Amino acid sequence: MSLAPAIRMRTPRVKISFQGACVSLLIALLVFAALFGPMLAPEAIYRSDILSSLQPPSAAHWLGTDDQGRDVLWRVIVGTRTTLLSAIAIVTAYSLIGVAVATIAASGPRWLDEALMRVTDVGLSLPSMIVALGFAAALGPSLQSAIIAQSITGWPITARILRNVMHQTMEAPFVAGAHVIGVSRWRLMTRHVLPNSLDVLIVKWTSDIGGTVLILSSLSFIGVGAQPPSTEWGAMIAGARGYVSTAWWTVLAPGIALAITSVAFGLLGDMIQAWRDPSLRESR
Amino acid sequence: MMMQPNPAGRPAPVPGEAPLLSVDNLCVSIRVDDRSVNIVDGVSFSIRRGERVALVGESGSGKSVTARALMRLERRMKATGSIVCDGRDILKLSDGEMRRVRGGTIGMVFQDPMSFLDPLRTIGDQIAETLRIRGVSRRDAERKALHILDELKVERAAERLTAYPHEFSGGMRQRVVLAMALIGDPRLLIADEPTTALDVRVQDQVLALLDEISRSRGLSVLFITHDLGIVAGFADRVMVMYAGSVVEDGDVYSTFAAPRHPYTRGLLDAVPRIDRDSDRLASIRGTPPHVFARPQGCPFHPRCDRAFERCVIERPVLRELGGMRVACHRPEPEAAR
Amino acid sequence: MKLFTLDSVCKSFAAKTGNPTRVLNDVSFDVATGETLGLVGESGSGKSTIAKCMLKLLRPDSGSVVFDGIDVPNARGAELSRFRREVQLVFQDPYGSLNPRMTAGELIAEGLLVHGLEPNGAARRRQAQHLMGLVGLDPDNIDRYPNSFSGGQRQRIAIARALACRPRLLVCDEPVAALDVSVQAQVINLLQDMRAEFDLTVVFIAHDLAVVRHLCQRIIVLHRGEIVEQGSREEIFGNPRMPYTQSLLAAVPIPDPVLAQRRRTAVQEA
Amino acid sequence: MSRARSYLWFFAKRLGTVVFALWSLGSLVFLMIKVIPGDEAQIAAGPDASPDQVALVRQRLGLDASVIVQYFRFWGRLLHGDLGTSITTFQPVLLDLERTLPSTLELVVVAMLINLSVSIPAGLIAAARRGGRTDGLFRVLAVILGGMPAFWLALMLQYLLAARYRLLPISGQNSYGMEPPRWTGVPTLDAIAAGNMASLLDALTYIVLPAAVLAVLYSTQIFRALRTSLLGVLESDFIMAVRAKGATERRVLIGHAFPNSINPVLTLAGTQLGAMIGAAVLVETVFARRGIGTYMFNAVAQKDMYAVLGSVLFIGAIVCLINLVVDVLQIVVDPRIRAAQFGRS
Repeated sequence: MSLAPAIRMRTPRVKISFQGACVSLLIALLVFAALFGPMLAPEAIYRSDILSSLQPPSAAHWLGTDDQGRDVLWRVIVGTRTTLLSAIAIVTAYSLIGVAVATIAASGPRWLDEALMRVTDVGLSLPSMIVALGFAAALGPSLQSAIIAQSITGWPITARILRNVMHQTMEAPFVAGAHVIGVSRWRLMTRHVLPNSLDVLIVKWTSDIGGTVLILSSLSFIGVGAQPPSTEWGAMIAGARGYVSTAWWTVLAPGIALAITSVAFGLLGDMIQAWRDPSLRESR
Repeated sequence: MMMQPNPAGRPAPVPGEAPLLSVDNLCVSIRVDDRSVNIVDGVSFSIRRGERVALVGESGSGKSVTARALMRLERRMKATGSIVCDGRDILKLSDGEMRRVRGGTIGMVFQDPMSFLDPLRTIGDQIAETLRIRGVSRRDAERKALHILDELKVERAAERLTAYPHEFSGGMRQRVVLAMALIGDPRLLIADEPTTALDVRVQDQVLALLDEISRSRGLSVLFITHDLGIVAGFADRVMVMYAGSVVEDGDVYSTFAAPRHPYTRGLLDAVPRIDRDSDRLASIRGTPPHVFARPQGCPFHPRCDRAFERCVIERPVLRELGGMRVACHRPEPEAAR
Repeated sequence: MKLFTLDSVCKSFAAKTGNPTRVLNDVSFDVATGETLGLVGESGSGKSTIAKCMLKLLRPDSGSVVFDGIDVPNARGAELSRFRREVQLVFQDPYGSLNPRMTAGELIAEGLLVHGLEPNGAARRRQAQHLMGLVGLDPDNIDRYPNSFSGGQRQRIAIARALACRPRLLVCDEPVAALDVSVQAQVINLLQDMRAEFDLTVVFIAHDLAVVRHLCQRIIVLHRGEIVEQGSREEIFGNPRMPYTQSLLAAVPIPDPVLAQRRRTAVQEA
Repeated sequence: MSRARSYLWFFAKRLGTVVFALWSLGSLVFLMIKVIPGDEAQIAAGPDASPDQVALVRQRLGLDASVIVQYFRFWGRLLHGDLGTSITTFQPVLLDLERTLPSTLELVVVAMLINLSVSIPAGLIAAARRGGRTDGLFRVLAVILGGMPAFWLALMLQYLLAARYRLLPISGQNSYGMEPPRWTGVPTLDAIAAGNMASLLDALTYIVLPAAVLAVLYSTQIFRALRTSLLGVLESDFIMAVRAKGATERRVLIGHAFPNSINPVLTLAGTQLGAMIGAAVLVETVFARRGIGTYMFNAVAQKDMYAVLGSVLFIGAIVCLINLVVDVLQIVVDPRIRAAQFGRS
């Protein structure tokens, strides 16, 4: 019986190393593209060149050109920065709200916990994409609106999960032990409860980036986010959707970039979870 | 039945009779990373018909894995050696034949009755399932379930059949688990720490029940436990496991009176007793080794006061010694106490 | 001299449905300075709830809990601080009772830190190492995390942590229940040694009557939130008066087949 | 407390949450209206309106009153089912939504059916063959499909299957002349009601691709949840006890593991229903179905704020109600939750 955890903690390591290599490579590529893409990109991708529009993939343009004659591959690479930065900003913003709500709920008086959780319930029961769509539309269609809208609507799940984990941690015997030894409330939260609860937040932060990228591009696609000349991937697809049947590559490339980003961060989240989960960790 | 209980309550051995279960050089291994680790490391023993054998050990000793290997329930582990039960080698059976053995020839009772019951099915359903699997009609299976609950002294058994596990107390649940194991009329009952999760008084009742049933049915029992008190009260024979192998095997009276393996001796001295005062417990130093970090040579040598060079190098095999079997290079003297 | 007094303590827990369940019903007892008191009972007897009330982890519904002049449920400020220093706890679960994110040294010295007993970090560390040696741990392992210790070693850490503030009273809630037999004896012996070394008063909560007999001078038997019987070790184990206590004692298995057989025949004859 | 009363209390609490949610949603929408940049009256009156006209509009819309008065008037209108008037269709928004809702519901229901009928067998098979090739393949597929943006997948499949290989119609809900008489507004249901097989088949060819695209993301979620849940349950002690009775693996999986794993899956499917209505917006747009999604898309494009916000409110309300139903269903299904909520029977 004492054996079961020992076995579980050892087996995943092998799998992770293969999966890990792939995921690290993808993340490295994405980060590299976000950091250096805009610097390295030829200036031509910002200008339209109608003469060379909608060219199929060739040696000069590996993924073809769009309706304005701009290189699709370079535009996708350049778009990485917009997309990743926006997603990170969104997830960080609503994670902070979530942590604040969860911490207040978990450490505050019962009625406050109850009230905050009811509000969170409401947030959970509303379809976040629709609400974000409403907000973004009301703020006026732009990338900033989409970012603000998603930041406002994304926190409830984080808050709920973190609060539940913190409650669980507070039930742990070692927290009672810290009480008995006489630690202050502040030390109890910062040294005992939070460090043992934040793993879930790190995991969620990471894997949420993938999902956020998708919603962000969806909002752009529907017209309330980034607007077409932008290199944001959703906006690129929205701009290219009229040419699907004549120039499929204009839609294909940004979509694949989206899929890769969302898969990579989703898997990274899984990996961090497997790595940080104490029950999966080795006992020696 | 053929055997007569002797005054001490255990069946006299019948010469020449084939044992119900004989296990020979059983190894159970698991793959970890790229190597295979033996959790059970060459265990051999046999159980006669009607005999009640206790398998004692601490955590990581491999006692539960041994028990489950007898039923081929450890799916991610590989078992080698031979397990002959009622004339058939368990390890060579097809999956279909094995299923007939499970719940048929061999019944099994587990430690924590709550976690071993399906929370979504009624008690009656779960007891009858053993028979339903074997094509018995629902009505007959339920009648048999009722009958067996009566045998296990469950009051108002008929109403209980339609209840769910969460509506039962711990002792009642353990009876249900027992009923699940007994309804297929097994020859061998494997009980894996069946009373560890229970309070002492309930434990006492369940043990008495198990005692009575195994006697009246002539059932062989393999009782896995860490509690030497239960061994003394219930078993005819005791096998002590340490780090994957049996280190001592003998009848309870001789073993408890004069254990020959230093580990058994240490265990007996380390247990506080309800029936007498003591100033200080003798303790074994160190801790039982983790499955993945078992010492070379005799696995007990780092904790043993009697160890000498040979123990470090050579792993002792289980050998016959004055009517018992002991795996030790330097066993305790015969009349140690 | 009375160090700890519980007087008519009652405690109920709210149930999802129906009436609240009463877990402690009018429990009163004293703990005398220097004694080792055993609280025994089956699951649901309320023994752990008593421990929580004694340690100010739960507030009793009624009744008083007094430690050396401190009204425990209402203690604040300096009084509470003294209470937290002088009364310590050792838990059952050696896996959950130590914060996995703190090293052995940090855990052991935490009491010294929070009570300001040793403001100097290096000195705290030296004290933690000294305590580790005292409870039979290798002081070189001071920077390792709990999950690299075995169950018995963790329980030693827990004991060292509890002793760091030089408490007067130690509450042990099933401290050996989760340990292997061979390790259990080590921890029991350690508790005995520390009791002598630190001049401790001990409240020992357990379901294992044999361990209680071994360790405790006075025993309180609990059943369904009430005290059934209390008395000295000799009284409880030699001549139990209440039928419940008798049935409890009769059910404890004895690791001796001859005695077990004798007892079984006696029961069958009766 | 008696059992009946605790049931009642439970429903009252749930209903309270729903009412609270609807109130919050309404207030949010009011807030959205207030954050719209620019002068509301100016927008409503049109960019070319004279100051007098704007003032008139302001008065007519009640925008000269205090925000609090406006807030109460807003609720008064909402409670009368007045979500405002669309500036593109010149109809009450509620009427537009009622007209478009059936198509969206059809899409979501069909998508949910596809979702469950793919993900549940896949989850069962993967868990039964844990660590095997099938399991690996399914997991890789789930990861990849789960990362694909729905609108992009819709565009690509539309191009491949409809435009290029002409296996399915490109967009719309029916072929010309195949519309069944409108009764429920759901093409497939109307076709069944009319007893028109040809029309039903026609409607099905139109819905299968959009519904499948909508189902993809959600079925990967259900697959993962079910697989994880099953693997957890299959490790649990009582499964070993069932095996010890001599049960076949099939019996273990279907008879014991599956019922015990279904709870988190149900919860997830419940929350998915809401999310799917949201995501339907994207899919409908691509396939030009006459649902709420297309309606919203057009409203966004036309800056028809009342139509957008009315849709938000409307969808939110429907999702809240669905959540309520799912909660109740869950209580009915699981005796343990029943016991935890309402005590032993």
